[in-house]
Amino acid sequence: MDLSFSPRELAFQAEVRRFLQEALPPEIAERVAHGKGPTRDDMERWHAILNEKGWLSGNWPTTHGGCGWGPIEQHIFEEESALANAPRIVPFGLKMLAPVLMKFGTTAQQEEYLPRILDGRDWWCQGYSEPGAGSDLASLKTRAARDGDHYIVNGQKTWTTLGQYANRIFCLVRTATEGKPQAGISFLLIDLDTPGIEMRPIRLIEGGYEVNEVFFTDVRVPVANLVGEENEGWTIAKFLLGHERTNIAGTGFSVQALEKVKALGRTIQRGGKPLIQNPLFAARLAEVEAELDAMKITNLRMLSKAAQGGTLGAEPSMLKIKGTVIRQALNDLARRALGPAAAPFPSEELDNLAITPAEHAHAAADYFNNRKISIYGGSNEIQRNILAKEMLGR
Amino acid sequence: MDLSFSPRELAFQAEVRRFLQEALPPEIAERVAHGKGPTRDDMERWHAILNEKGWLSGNWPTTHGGCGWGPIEQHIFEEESALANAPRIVPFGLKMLAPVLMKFGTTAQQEEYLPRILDGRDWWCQGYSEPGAGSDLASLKTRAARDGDHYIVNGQKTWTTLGQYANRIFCLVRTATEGKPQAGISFLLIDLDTPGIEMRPIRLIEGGYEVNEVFFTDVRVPVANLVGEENEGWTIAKFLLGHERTNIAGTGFSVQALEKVKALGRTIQRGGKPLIQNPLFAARLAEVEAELDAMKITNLRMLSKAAQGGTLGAEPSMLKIKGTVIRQALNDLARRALGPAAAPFPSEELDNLAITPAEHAHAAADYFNNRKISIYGGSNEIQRNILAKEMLGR
Amino acid sequence: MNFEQSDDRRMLSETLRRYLAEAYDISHRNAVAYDAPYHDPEKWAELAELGLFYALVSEDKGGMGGHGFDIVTVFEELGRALCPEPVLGQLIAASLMADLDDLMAGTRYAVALSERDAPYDLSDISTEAVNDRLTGRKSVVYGAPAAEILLVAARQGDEISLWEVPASEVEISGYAMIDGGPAGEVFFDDTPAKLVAADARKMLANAMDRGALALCAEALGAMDVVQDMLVDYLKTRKQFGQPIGAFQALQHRAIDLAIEIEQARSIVILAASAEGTEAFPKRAAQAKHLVGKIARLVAEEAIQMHGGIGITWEYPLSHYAKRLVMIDHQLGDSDWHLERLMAGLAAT
Amino acid sequence: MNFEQSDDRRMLSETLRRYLAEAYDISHRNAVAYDAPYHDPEKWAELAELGLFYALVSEDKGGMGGHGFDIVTVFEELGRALCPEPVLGQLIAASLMADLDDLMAGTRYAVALSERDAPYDLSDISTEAVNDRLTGRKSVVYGAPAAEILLVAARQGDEISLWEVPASEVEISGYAMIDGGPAGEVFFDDTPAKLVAADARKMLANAMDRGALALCAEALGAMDVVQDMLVDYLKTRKQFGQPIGAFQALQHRAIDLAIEIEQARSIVILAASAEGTEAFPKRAAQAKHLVGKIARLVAEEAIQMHGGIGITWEYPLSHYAKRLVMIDHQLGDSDWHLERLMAGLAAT
Repeated sequence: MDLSFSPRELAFQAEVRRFLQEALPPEIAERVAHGKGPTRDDMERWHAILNEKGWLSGNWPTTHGGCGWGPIEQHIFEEESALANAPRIVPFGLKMLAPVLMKFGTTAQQEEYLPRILDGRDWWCQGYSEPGAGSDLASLKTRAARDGDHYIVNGQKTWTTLGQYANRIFCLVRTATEGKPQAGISFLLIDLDTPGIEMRPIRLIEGGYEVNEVFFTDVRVPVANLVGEENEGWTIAKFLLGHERTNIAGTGFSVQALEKVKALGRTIQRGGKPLIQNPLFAARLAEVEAELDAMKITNLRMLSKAAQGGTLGAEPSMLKIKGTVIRQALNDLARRALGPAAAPFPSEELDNLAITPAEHAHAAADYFNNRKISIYGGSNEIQRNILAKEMLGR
Repeated sequence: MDLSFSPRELAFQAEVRRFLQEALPPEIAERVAHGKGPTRDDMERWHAILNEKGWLSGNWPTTHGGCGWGPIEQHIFEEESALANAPRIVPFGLKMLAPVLMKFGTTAQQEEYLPRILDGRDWWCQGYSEPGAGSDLASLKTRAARDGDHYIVNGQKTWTTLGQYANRIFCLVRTATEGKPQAGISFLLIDLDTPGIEMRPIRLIEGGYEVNEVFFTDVRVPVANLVGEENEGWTIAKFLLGHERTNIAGTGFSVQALEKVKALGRTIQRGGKPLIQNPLFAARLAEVEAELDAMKITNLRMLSKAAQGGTLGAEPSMLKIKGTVIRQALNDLARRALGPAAAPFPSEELDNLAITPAEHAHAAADYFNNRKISIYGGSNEIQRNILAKEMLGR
Repeated sequence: MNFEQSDDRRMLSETLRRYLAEAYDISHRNAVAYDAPYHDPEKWAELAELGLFYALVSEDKGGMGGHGFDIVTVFEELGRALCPEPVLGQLIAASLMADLDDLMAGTRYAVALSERDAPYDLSDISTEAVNDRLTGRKSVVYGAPAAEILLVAARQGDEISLWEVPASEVEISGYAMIDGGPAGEVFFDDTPAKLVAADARKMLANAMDRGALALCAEALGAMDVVQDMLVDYLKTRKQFGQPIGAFQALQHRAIDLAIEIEQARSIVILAASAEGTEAFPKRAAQAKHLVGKIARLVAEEAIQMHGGIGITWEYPLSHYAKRLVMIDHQLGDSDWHLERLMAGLAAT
Repeated sequence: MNFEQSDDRRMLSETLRRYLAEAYDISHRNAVAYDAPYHDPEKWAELAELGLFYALVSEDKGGMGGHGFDIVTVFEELGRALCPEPVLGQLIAASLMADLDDLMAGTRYAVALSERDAPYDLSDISTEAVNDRLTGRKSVVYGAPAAEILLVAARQGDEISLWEVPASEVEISGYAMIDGGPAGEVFFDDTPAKLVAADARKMLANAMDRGALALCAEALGAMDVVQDMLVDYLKTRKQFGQPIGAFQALQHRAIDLAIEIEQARSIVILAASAEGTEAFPKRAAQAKHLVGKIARLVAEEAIQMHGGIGITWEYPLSHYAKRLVMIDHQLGDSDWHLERLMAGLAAT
């Protein structure tokens, strides 16, 4: 038993910290810390900085020009990035499509798309969910009908994150209707400039925009844009759903949120004393801190297993559930700590009024927006179903 | 809107209180308060005292010689009885079999059994559950095969409360195996002296005895002991399950438990101060008190509706769930308040050591024993299923 | 014992429900709730004409209600409709002043209590009154940008006093709340004011408890709507070939919510019945504590069971959920009221 | 980073598991756990021969372990087997004394700390030491009726001091705990005692934290068994024509329990790794707090999902459930340790 990082890992951690301190523009970090960013420009700048450093492809194997980091290095990079308030890397190209292309794509597809992902020429988004196919993804209806060298795509996708900035989308589409619903699904790459595509933003609960609906009307997609075999897209979808392993618990975000709540507790005065001395507040804070400290170990246990090449079973789903519950509890605590000061709708003018410390002006908005984290990427209910299947064999 | 009792109800409440003060033997009340009773003798004495007063049959209609109390009077009687630490009336004869006989029994059955219930000659117990038929009562297997004027009963019942003191049992038995499982069930009265019956006590978690297994081997039961029609027993079972309406929330028990926890909080010293000044203890206590005060109103709302002849839908199941959760929370609080003093296994010798105030020597035992209240009489999961069916139509 | 509403209150309730449903359909509601003045002055006038404010005032002051159950009747309907009108300020003001004719006619009041370091507890305020002039800052004053008259709590010597100031004579920075409706920062700088009461502590405590009761009732109305939305969604939304209400895990969670909502209803009834009696402070604290917790749970669980659609601006649930959560930030949150109850226990 | 057990500990764990499973099958366990002396002296001797107590002592004191992970290894197995032997007293004593040869050989120690009005906090004890004699009463001393030697915390002037007394020279009223195993009241009346340490406060605090870690590990072992029982029951018990594990509401609750048990495992690992460092008090408090809550939840939920059978004496679950709940009553409950954490936060 040894919970500490190896000397090599510690050196890497120090290197990451140094890099973040030097390379992360402070104004970007501040926007992220204050819940006002990252903006589109922030994301693109950070993408370029990381690419220049060669760290954009941390999770890519060296055979494809990546850094070939193992799970622990990836975890260190992600946690340190979160703690430094770096923008989260937009995952759709780098962490989702790229591994798919490496495993299922043709050499031509790899050569065409992988460099464009790295240098930022392509901003990919994801076309998975549909209005009638959320948790039940296999029931998707967007149709791709073969017409010579093209597919004709008709249908609707939704919850397409950051689609408003993207120029390409990878989609699950239905290429056959016989057999089990999973059987007729294919994985297709689509240029968003193709005629017949309309992207409509969806406004979210707190007032912001980050997801979209995408409508396809007779959209012609070259057959060459099919990844893998026709009707074998479900295999890719499952590969992807099970692929992300290192940032599921979101410990970096939670650690950062915890520190913010602690700082809030020391700043806010109630009855002439810092709020952190209030027993009910302190109790809730201490409880969630213990939960988080425990989950960090659960996370490391999983990473250690993955680093040793062990197969992961239940762990990612468990971490998804506990990780989201903890982050949401921290968002809840921050919002409540502020009292009435959390009530104003965030706006530019509000900043001048300094109703809260600047970094907490979005506390309520963050709380409401982060209700999403227990819903997307397989809701916590779906995770429980997965776990039940594994534990109870059904 | 008026939450107070009417003058008539208040007068009744005063009368009940006076009666309890005068008629309830203090040594019985003490045993009940201290978790050491009621003993068999206590139950029989109290039964006789109530019968003499004419209040044993509070829920019986006047046409059958009962008091004909409405739901509110019954509630008042039950709540005051609980607060006075009176033994709970053993319900199997008075509150379960009697209403069944009044509705489904023949005149002969009514005339034979009802008086014997009142004067205590018969102590009835219940034969419903079986090892393979708990929540799924309809899957019961105990077989009653017709043989001339008799049924031959074979099978096993379980969770028969206080069966060790009973001389008779009413049972659900299977008289036919065709059709839906509910279709072949009959309601049978069985004399426990009949050859072929064995009653085996089940020891419970905290060490006490209150439930039993009953084994039937070729037990001959006169056909005259059938209540209602053959194969129509499910109707009776449903009638009974839905019959008890006034004491479902158990508010009397909870109010009494709350007062005990408060007293404990004032008695126990921690760091030189009464425990009730400890923020975490006080918070938990105030929370459960608010829950209880709310549930009392929910309970009164239901009673008021029942008293006005309204049909009850979801309310009893809701009260069953919330009522048990609250009582268990209070048991939990009492146990925790005592700290290590809750640890000893209760015994006579222990009493002399005065490790806790006498009325709390059974706090942990009560906590463990009362895990039953969310299980028996239709577990809280079954109650949720019932409610879901009503709310969601499925 | 009788849990039926009186005929008068049932009529008021029905009138309000009909009017509000039409006047504040969700798109109009959102249009006015997030743009200055963050409510609809025309509809406010119509509400005044309907006699809404008379229902908040007792007969001896010329009104037609003012009891706990009147408050509940009005605010339950406001909650159902997610009405952004600053009626809360009106109710609190009505509990503080002698002459309520203007108020009942529709003159808008806001009551400036909370400060940045004293959000819920008047003992901690620092706004000061000296020589009939106020200095200090009130923060997140509900209704402030819509108000014509402000009532202001200020420290004067050892007392907490109450003052009246025309809104036009004060600097007010207004904004929308995240759940819609008006609030604002109010700045006093040697501002002349008229004394309402030199020792207003008790009066304010009672007015705030009445306000807390109103907020509980508002939450109750909103929760009933959310409950209906949820049941409807569980019955109609299909996944894996079945309505999601067929899944037992969701069934049981929906049932647990329904039970909690009944608990909320009961504690509101209990608090309303205690209004005007010695038991009211405890009952109001119990209600605000319990409803605060339950409303948050209902909001979170309803969103979770809806999935993505539940956090879109377009689907009304999101706005109800925001209101349900943010009600806990007004007039003392669930923990603050729990502390009142704890202090009560410790004193026994 | 490495979460594998060392070979030595794995061997110890396997040896213990094998031995305990055979030695303490549930009926033997219950037979000895509830009848004086509430444990099995013969088996105790066998455990001593197996070298159990050497595992609790560091090498510099002649043992073969004594580190956090050794404690966890031993107590996890004791928890799995629901072993009623008073090993906890042995561990605490081992953290307090210089010469541990007798202890390692199997001489039984009990450590008398708690009193009726000072169940968890040594600052509140009233047992007094004057002129090398003790007067006072220790309450619910774990292992007392089985002990040969008592270590006793007593007030001497301003200090909390530690004393050694042969059990034969003290009045001890022994009894079973409700979850089995020995405990007792210990009465001192001008009883001669041998000083172990005049200022023992720090040493005692550390020994109690090591004890708390042991209890957490014991709970973890018991929870793993309960988890297996529950999964097995969900797979095999049929109602409504299906295994009850087919019902989604139960599935999700079972999953939530499994997640909590992983949390418990993680916080135990964290605390064990901190043993011997400055971070240990906080980690021990976190572990005892979190495990206290989780163990109770596991006990309650496992019983509820089992239904009636779960609260019968005959079915082993009931005894595991009792142990899981009552562990919270030893060496500080979940709230007491939460208060330690709160104090730590307030001091930052």
